[in-house]
Amino acid sequence: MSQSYDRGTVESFGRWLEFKPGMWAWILHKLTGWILVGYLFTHIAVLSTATGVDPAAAAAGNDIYTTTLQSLEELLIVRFLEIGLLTVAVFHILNGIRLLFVDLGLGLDRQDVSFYVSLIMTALITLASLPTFLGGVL
Amino acid sequence: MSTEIQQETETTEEQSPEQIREEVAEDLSEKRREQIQEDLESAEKTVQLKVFRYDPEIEGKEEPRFDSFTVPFHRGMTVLDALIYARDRYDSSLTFRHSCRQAVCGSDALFINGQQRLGCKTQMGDLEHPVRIEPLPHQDVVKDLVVDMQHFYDQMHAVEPYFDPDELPDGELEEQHQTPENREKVKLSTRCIWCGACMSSCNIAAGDNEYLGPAAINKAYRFAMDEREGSDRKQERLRIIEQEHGVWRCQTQFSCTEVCPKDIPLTEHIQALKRESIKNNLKFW
Amino acid sequence: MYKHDVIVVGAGGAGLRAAIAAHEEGADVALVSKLHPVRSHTGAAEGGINAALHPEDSWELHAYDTMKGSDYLGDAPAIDTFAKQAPDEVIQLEHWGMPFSREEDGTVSQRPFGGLSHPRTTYAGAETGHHLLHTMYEQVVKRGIEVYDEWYVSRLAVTDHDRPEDRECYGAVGYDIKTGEIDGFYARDGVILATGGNGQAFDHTTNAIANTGDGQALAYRAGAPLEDMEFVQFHPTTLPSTGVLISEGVRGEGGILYNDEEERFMFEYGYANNEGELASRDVVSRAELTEVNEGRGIEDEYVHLDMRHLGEERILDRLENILHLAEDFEGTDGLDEPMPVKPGQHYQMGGIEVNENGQTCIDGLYAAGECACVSMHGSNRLGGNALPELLVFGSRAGQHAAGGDLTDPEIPTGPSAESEDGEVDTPVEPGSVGDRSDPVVADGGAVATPEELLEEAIRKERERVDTMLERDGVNHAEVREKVQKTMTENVNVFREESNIKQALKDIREAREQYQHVGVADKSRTYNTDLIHTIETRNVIDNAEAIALGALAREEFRGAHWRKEYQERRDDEWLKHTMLSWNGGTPNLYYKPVILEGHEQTYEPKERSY
Amino acid sequence: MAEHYSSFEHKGWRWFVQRITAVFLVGVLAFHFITLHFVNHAAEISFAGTEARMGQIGYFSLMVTFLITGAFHGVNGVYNGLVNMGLKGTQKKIVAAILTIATLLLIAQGLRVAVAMSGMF
Ligand SMILES: Cc1cc2nc3c(=O)[nH]c(=O)nc-3n(C[C@H](O)[C@H](O)[C@H](O)COP(=O)(O)OP(=O)(O)OC[C@H]3O[C@@H](n4cnc5c(N)ncnc54)[C@H](O)[C@@H]3O)c2cc1C
Ligand code: HEM
Ligand code: SF4
Ligand code: F3S
Ligand code: FES
Repeated sequence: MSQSYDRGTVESFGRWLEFKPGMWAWILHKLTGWILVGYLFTHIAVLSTATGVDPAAAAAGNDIYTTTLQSLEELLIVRFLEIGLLTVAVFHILNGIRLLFVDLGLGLDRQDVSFYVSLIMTALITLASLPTFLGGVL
Repeated sequence: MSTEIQQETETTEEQSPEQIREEVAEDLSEKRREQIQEDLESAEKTVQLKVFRYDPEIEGKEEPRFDSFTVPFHRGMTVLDALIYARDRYDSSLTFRHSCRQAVCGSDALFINGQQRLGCKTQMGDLEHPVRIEPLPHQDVVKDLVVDMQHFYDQMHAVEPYFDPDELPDGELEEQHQTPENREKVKLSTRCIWCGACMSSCNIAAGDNEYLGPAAINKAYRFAMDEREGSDRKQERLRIIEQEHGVWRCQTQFSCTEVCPKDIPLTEHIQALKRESIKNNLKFW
Repeated sequence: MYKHDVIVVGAGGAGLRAAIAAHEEGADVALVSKLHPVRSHTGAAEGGINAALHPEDSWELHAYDTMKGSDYLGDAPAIDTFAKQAPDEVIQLEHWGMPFSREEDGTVSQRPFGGLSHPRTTYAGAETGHHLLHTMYEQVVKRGIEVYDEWYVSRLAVTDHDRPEDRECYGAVGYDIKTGEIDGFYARDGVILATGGNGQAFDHTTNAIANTGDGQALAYRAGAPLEDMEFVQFHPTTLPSTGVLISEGVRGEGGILYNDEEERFMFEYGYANNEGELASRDVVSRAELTEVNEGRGIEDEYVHLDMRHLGEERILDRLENILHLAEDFEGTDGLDEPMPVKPGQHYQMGGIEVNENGQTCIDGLYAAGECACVSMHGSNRLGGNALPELLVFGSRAGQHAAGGDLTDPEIPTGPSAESEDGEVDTPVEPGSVGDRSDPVVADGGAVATPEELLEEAIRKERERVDTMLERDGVNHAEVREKVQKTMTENVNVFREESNIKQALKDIREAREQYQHVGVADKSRTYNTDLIHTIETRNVIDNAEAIALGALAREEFRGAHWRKEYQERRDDEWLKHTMLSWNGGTPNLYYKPVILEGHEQTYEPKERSY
Repeated sequence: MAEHYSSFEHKGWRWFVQRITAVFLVGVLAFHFITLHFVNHAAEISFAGTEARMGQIGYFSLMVTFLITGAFHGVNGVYNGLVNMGLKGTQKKIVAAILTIATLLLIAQGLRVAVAMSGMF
């Protein structure tokens, strides 16, 4: 008799519009965090080429480490990925700072504003760094 | 007791009770239709409700659906008023909890236009129309707008939500002292009316069924921060909220704080408890 | 069938207190409530709890104020017991963690309240009832007391001896709202009714929608008399559109009432030259309506309550929730403008006749809280006296039911306490329509054991619910509205014979319609349609009792004002109006007021403020 | 009641260390980005340049700490995230084990790389 209907969580996760700033901040922080971890692993993998460097080649400037890095840097796509990484890192840092303040119990009633500020600053920093990042390939 | 006029219900021909009942009912429902018509015409404005319906026992309602009701609007009308109108005039099987009409009983937390709110505390005039009314998300729906609150109650009970001081004054007529500052500190947390809105809005609670949830943690805060209880009890309280599904689960999403109809700064209280337990643990490290 | 020693019906302040007391007495207690305990209307109380705590104050003074407030219709033994025990109860609450407002030195604050000679109202902000309710529910959780929430009690299992005094109560029948299951609660030692007020008999009320007077109706139909039902308190400061209450605390803190001409009318027109806004509720309510009737009301409906001069800090500190209420339910900012207020039904002074130990005349049946009438409020309740009543008499009822040791009661109960037969000319016959052998009382003296009696009651209830669910008919809302309208129009603050008679006629009509009521919702799951239908019957019984009492009492006393009789008539009316169901043909009689207390005898004096 | 939750492990420390590492990372990560993208453009990185920087003991130890805190912070974050999403029981244990091993491997490899870069040993 006492049956009940479970609307589940999927439905509400589908309702993005109903999400609030705090929830978006959480999702974005998670996402950026995961990307950063992913990058950390890749990064070390790429840098691992350094272990195979022999001193002679290094002196000539054509060791595997240098060539790998430089050939990667020549690819436009890598430059864009780097910009992406910067964006991700900047947002994670800024929102991370916001979260640290939240943890200290500071400015809780402005948490939505500080989230928007993190977003805007991320955008600005990304834009500002475009020339540096794209320098040499375009 | 004497009676002035003996009023006998005189019926010329014998009618069966069923016949009488049908006639009376017919009569009244005719009046009711007219009344609705009149209400709608005389109102300056009408509003549309789209209400979630579900009843496992009734044919056609076992599959959830939305019903629409047109309700005459008047200034100051709350969502609860509108629902009551819809129920009393259109469909008496429309089911929702309500009692106090003044935001103290916590019965009517609903999902109104995509946000958890108390029906009685939400002005129809402040909402976009049509107004969509659903039961609280993340809780099983029993019928229409009624959800199963048991799990919420269990979580509340799990934090040992009762005052339990280390010691009491000896004198029979002697009260415990509490500074006004300390009272101020716990004041907001004591306002909770157990409506469940916060729990329903929290993503973490949705994902982890055992998460204590903002209301229960706030309850723990209410006691842990009350200086009258004493430090031994506080230790125990911190242990409770520090458990696996306790405060650390909170990801400071703030949804709870945003929806709480009693304006309790839930996230702030949860964070304060996190710091409190860290401080407490550092002492032993 | 669920078996316990003590069954407490209703989990508001009175029910919770009774359950705790019975539990402490060692009984196995269960709370059965149609709402989850924290949803009870006790949570709406704002102002405070009176108790003589200060050394300069004394219980005798509190008792004296209460008696004066009651307009000498309270029974002295009840009032004395109350005033003596209230301080213990308040301290007890404090020990249970109640977050009372505090003084700088950390002690519990007390503020002045209407009708009190000393500031003795303890409070917790403007949400005293909320805190009281939650604090006590928490103690219930602590003790692990069984709670059957969302169980609606619709019938008592009472034997059907001729004289109510010979009857015994063995339990109650409940309807599990969530599943539709009907089952019995067997009470080895007693059933305590603590079902709260009956404000739903009126359409402008501060009461919750669930306050339908179920307990009063259940006890009444089972044979326990109703006492002083005509005394209904109308609160002078409710918001005009919803009936939401603006606490007396506002006036206690210094809030002022103004009419349309911005006159402080309480003084200006001499309604209460000494106390002004702090005069007793009935006085202020009538003053407001008189202002409105004489054309000095605002929009011909209400007056203004102004607290702006108290200053933002004080308001935020002590009356913060008033700001929210005025904003959310009336759209008024109390810091910025005066709040519109008008009188609304607020409290039922009368109720199920009980003695100081909460016993009705039926053995094993108790009542406490607003549904009961020990008669401590008499014809008018003082603000802040109901919450301590819940505590004192709730605890006494619980204790007594669980076999605790209490002094013998001095207040007699049951129709045999009659001093005088009542005479009243009713335009129509009151009481049940058709079915005279009311189903509340089990039939057949032949019923062997208490359990069989309860079984029989369960069977009957199942039958009744089945028929209601099966048939189609009149919708309860129609009937309820009719009753509420006529009560608000005719048995309000100002009462007149012809109006009361009109109300009785309308109520009769409602009863007849109720005979044809049907439940449209056929589901067994959370069927509120059914519950409201059952409640409507109780609303009718309550309304009728109020109207009958109002018609019978030919004087002006306390909250009961009669156009034809503008005076308190002590020589004739120092007596309680009693109404017993009498198998469906209500019997009106009177019972003398007891003015002789434990330590002092009260002399009726003029009640002026 | 409360016993209904069996686990009373002090979970606070992981939360706490996550914050502490975060505070540290704010500075270092920003520094890292600035040195390797703005001061020294990424495209111009060469082994020689790297070696020059890593040869300094201060920079070297900063980078090693960066690696360890970053790895801890990242993986701990991922683990917390998974647990919050409802990971429990054996699955949780397996994931914890895999993540720990991965982190240890990452740190080990990172150290090897760092040593190679520094040319100090
Ligand atoms: C707005 C407002 C403000 C007030 N302010 C003050 C104040 O400041 N000071 C003061 O002293 N007094 C105040 N009062 C009065 C006081 O609050 C009430 O008289 C008191 O709370 C009633 O408590 P109770 O326990 O009798 O009933 P309630 O709290 O109403 O509880 C009734 C209980 O019975 C249950 N119940 C009812 N019917 C059934 C049934 N058929 N089956 C099962 N369960 C049932 C309900 O679920 C509920 O749990 C105020 C009242 C109101 C309305
Ligand atoms: C630079 C400064 C950084 C700051 C201030 C910072 C801050 C934070 C904070 C406060 C959290 C906790 C969020 C929470 O539990 O609510 C977090 C989570 C996380 N961080 Fe960082 N972080 C930084 C750098 C990094 C780096 C370099 C990485 C990757 C290696 C990283 C990966 C993560 C991950 C994966 C999470 C978990 C996300 C989740 O909840 O699933 N962070 N960060
Ligand atoms: S904390 Fe707020 S939202 Fe949550 S249950 Fe309590 S009152 Fe409702
Ligand atoms: S929404 Fe949930 S995550 Fe924390 S801040 Fe509130 S409990
Ligand atoms: S009806 Fe009580 S909170 Fe809305």
